[in-house]
Amino acid sequence: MVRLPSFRSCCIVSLLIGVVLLVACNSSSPQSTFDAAGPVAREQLRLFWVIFWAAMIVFALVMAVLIYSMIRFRRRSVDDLPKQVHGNTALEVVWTVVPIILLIGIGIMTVRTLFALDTPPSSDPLRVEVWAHQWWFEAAYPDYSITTANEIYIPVDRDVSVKLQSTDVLHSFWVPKLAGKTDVVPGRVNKQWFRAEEEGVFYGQCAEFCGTAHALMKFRVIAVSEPEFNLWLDQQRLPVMAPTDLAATGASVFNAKGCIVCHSVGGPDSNEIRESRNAAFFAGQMVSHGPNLTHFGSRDVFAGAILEVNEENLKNWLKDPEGLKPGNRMSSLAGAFNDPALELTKSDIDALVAYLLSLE
Amino acid sequence: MSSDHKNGQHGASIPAYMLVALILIVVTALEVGIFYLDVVGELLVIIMIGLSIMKFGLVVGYFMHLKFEAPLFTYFFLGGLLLAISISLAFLTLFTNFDIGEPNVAQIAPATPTPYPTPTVVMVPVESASNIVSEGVVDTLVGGEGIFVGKGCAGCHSIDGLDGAVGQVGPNLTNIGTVAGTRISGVNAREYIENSIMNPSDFIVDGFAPVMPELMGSFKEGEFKELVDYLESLE
Amino acid sequence: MAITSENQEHTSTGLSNRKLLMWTFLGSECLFFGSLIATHMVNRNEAAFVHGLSPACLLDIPITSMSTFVLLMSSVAMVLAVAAAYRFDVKQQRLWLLMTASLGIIFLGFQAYEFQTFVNEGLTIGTNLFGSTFFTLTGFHGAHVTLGVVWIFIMFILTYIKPDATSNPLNTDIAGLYWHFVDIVWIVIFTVIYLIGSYGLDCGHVG
Amino acid sequence: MVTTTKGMWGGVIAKRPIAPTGVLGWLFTIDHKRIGILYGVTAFILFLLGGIEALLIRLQLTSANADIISPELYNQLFTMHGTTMIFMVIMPMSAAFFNFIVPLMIGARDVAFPRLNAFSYWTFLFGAILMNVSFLAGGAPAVGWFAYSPLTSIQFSLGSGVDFWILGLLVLGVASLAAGFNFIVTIVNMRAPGMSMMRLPIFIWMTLVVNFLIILAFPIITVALILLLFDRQFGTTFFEVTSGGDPLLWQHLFWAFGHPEVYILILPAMGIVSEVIPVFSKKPLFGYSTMVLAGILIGFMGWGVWSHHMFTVGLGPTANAAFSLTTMFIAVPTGIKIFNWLGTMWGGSISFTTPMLFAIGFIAMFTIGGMSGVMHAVAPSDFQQSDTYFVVAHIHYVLFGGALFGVFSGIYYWWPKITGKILNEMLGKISFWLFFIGMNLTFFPMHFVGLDGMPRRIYTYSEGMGWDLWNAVSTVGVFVIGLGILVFMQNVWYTRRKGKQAGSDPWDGRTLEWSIPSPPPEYNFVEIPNVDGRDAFWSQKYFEGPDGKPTKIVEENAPIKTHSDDHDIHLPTPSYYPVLVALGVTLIAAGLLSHLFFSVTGGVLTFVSVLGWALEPPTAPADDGDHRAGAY
Repeated sequence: MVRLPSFRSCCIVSLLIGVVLLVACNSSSPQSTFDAAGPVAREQLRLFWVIFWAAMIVFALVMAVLIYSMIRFRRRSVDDLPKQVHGNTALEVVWTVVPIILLIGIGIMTVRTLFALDTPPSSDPLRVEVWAHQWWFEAAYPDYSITTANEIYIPVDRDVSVKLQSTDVLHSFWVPKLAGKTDVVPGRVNKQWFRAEEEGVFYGQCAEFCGTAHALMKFRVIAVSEPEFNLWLDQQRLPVMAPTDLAATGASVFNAKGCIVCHSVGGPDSNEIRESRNAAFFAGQMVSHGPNLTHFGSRDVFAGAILEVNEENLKNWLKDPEGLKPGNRMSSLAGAFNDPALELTKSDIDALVAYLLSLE
Repeated sequence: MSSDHKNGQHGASIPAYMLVALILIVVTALEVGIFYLDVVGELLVIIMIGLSIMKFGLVVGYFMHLKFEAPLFTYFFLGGLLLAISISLAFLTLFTNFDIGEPNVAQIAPATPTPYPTPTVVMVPVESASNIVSEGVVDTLVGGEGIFVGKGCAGCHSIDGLDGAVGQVGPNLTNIGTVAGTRISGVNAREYIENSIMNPSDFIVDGFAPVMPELMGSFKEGEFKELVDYLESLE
Repeated sequence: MAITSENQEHTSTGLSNRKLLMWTFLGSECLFFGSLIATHMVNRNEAAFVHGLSPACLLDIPITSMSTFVLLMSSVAMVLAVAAAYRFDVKQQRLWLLMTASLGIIFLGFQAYEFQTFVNEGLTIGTNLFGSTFFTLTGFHGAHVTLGVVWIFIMFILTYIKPDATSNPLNTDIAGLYWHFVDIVWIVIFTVIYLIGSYGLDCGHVG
Repeated sequence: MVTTTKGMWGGVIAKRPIAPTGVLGWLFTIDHKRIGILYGVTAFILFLLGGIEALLIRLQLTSANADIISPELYNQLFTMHGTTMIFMVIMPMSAAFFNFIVPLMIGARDVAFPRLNAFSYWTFLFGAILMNVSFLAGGAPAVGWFAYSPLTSIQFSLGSGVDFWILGLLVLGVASLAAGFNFIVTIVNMRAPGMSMMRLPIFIWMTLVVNFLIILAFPIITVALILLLFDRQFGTTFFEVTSGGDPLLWQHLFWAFGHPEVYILILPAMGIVSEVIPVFSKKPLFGYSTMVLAGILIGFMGWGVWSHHMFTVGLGPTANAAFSLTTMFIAVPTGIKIFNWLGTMWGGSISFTTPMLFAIGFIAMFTIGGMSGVMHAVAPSDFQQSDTYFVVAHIHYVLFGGALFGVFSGIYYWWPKITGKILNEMLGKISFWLFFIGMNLTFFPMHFVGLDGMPRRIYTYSEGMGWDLWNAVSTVGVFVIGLGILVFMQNVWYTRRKGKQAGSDPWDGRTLEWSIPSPPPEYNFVEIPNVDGRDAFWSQKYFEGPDGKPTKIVEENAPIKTHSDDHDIHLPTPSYYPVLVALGVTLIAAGLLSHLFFSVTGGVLTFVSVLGWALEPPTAPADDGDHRAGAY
């Protein structure tokens, strides 16, 4: 019985070790919130640390009193009857007022940060429109007439203002190293802004449960230098080239097997198309379309950013999309995967892959 | 049976009830009168709420005897009532005042559905790339057949004897020129074909999924007529 | 709610258990109708009235004023029934119970007429948000009225066939509390939906 | 019509079950103690079910890209795990204690409405069955326990899983509401003479607050569920964006209920802990009045914070700031409670029995949960944490380390009173440490993976995210918890066979339930006690000297009265109607899922049974036979 408290304090010590690990363990994670790469995430992290240490102090205090009481006031004999203390008004007032003061401090910081981070400081941020679909993110650059999917290129050191909309259920747009999450709510336009202060690939993931493949709804934000970004813009606006050889066969397969019903390859969607799609959605038309594939070959990832774009992955994907991403809309809706007459043969897949990779 | 009701005298007297009833009737009449006379303008909402609180209070206080009962009943009831009012007001505030900048898009949705221009074959921004599909791949087909295959119709619809037209997503169109005239009485084949391309979702044949995209935005000059001509000819 | 008949000879507060239960239940019901009314109020935007069916052209204030009047009168009848019960005047009690139930049925008749009219005009529960919230809110109120009518009518019958069950004035009193509550909910609905609800809206031309 | 029907069931078809025995005795019982046991056993079975669901979830997450269960099943499992643990385990576990303990503590012979009490239990049981039948009927709901619209719409959740969820929760809600009214009236009206409100044991106070929260919060979820049901079945458009509805309305309604619900879950545990700590510290509760006030404040403030579950939905900085502040300040009354428990232990004479260990574990774990709660209250920081495993860690520290530790503390504490035998201390301590270690092993690493960016409710994750190690540790931890549960069950089995008799007062208790035999006789108290202060039973045993030191009153040591003079005690008689009404209500719901015929049958059954119930006197007339002498 006497040994119990020391065992307990071992546990407490291991908890504290855990806290140290918490500080130490995170650098390898691509979605770590401890590794802020921009002002928004950094401010949020700063506030986190403030509360974290405040909480640690209070926690240590509570644990110290608890453990001390357990050791000091453990029962030593059956007849040991302590003084019957019913309360202490002064003490109770103290432990009511002190937390209030502490919380007022945290409250002030919270409110200031909330308003400070509400809008981007720059008057001319890069505008990106994100549409969340089950289960992939579509990104459009309204100022450049560019549509892409699952990856968002941004120039480094420039504010990015993201407009968030959904065509089906709730999603949440979250790039932990750049900013906290913002839900994507059908029927509402939500906004978020962030700035990347270093070049790199930042992982993002949908954070609001959105159905079967919620776990596989990822995306990437790729921050590049200003010139590189401009190159990328130019490349995304290149006209579509007529395919040749195997790719040409692939293009005809693309049409004949009905891929074209859901996927555009004729160029990025214009603002008008997106707006009318928006209007149609709210007018009750069921919109089911897949990513715009016009410049598919230039992308690094596909299928909700769970697969790298390469020949092998594409072939596997076209062979068995359901196996790679259970529940996805393509495998449940597309004729090519449901209708024996439209089934993709091996040569179809080879040709399609060649075609898709040629779309640069 | 309970001791507190033994003495029988409970609540107000009959004349008092009658007086309350009279007031209730007068107030209701007053409400309707104010509503129709429309003399108070913006104040209407406040006056109505005030009057209904008055009615509410009279019924609760006199008819439900709350005025004469133990205060505990009042606390229990009023607690629920005030909580309900607070939550309702909080809802109203949250739904009206705290929207940030952008309005709820649902509110600006047009009342009549706008056709949904599919992303499929529309090529607005890149003029030079127009129709690569039909030019690059199916250059052997021209006219209506070329449009049929080039627009991707063949991906979903089959036409016997037309290469590439093997799709099973939509109905077989081999005899559409004949069939179309029989589907809706009073609509001839040509009208039916035209309308079903213009408003695909209104013309879904039983057993097929409503997935046909809206194509009207993608036709170049004359293409639509050419396509309809072609389909009508399939008898 | 069940008509519970547990009677305690003695309680800590001196208040009847059943009466306390009924008042607690009514406090709880406030939240039920509060949530429904809040749902109606937050949906009072233009999107609620798509398809041109807005409260401004559908709601018939004179008819509803009549039905409101009927429900108020039923409350008066109920109060007289309770008073009679406490005087152990069974004849009066029967009369006013029957009157209350009948007025309740007339109110339900008004409501059925109103629903029918709306459906004829093209507004059903699925037409637009106004239809959804209107039918749900008034429908649940109507369900409460129906339950009250059944309750009071059964009590009326029981005065004949099982007088010992109804001789306790508390039974009538508690039924009365429920009935009056249904009445005050209607007072709120009449104000919020009918009198204020269509304020500032044109008939049918929205968006 | 009414006449004949009444005549039939009044006399011919069903003679009132005066003193049924065996299974029928349990089926028609209206004894609060038996109903409490039924609640506890049922909730424990559902606890095992929810635990198996959790085990499967953890197995799937052990390593990256695991393929143990399909995503569809995974989504059903976490939805049902949450729903089960919240509505069908913690709430009924608390209800078990409300039932068994409340009348004993306030010196009453039963609750205010014994038949309504039986109705609550059966409705809860049938609702739980209805909800879980969904696994067999084409798939459980797969939408998360807060079922955010529009994923729940017919368009995105085709099967009947969501309908099962809606109707199951509606039925469970009826059970909770009925129990809520009952306990409020019981506590307000059934106290023993002299037991003023400020002399009530703190557990009773917390019960009162919880039941107020239940009766005020459940109507809101009822409305939300009805709206959702209408959307799915009758074509309304409350949450349909395409027709002008707003999915956020669901979130507001759900959390306006959901946050008070959190306190419905935790306050009973706080009440239990507040009873356990004084007993094993041999000191009265420190700062009784502030404890009461803090409990009421928590219950009250819980209504003004719901949108902190919605910081990321885009309410804007003003609303977020407002809800941040209200949320933070709930930490104040919560802190008061923790400090007062410490104050109770301070200067006491603490014995580390199993219930005390669970109570101390509660303080430590709940403090961690409370701390992460304050972190969530800070909206900008919550933008990163919301919907991640950090939140999962938080909720489990509050609900497992908090609510369940409290419940287990109560189980070990009151087991001797309920069964007459004391649970084995050695096995109890082993199970406590397994619980404690397992719980920290499982849930503490979730803080890490959450802050390292792992969203909740994902059925798989890829390698290289830095989440592998801690997920593996979590899975190990869940097995340790499982072992703890097995040891607990072994303890129950062992105690049943070989456990030592507890006597009426094994812990030297302070409250009235320890003044009567264990297990208590059906009528609880031979004579309703007269109460002249807080800790009513303690003051019968001890005399507090001028220096505050208690002295044992000899000879007056809890005299147990003989059963000889109990013949004049009239108790309510068992009844068929509660279980029939519960069946009817459930049939109405089940019919909406299958065939309207069942709904109509259920409606008729409900109507007839309610009428029968209303006309049936609570206690059968004495000439119907002798009321159960002892045996029942």
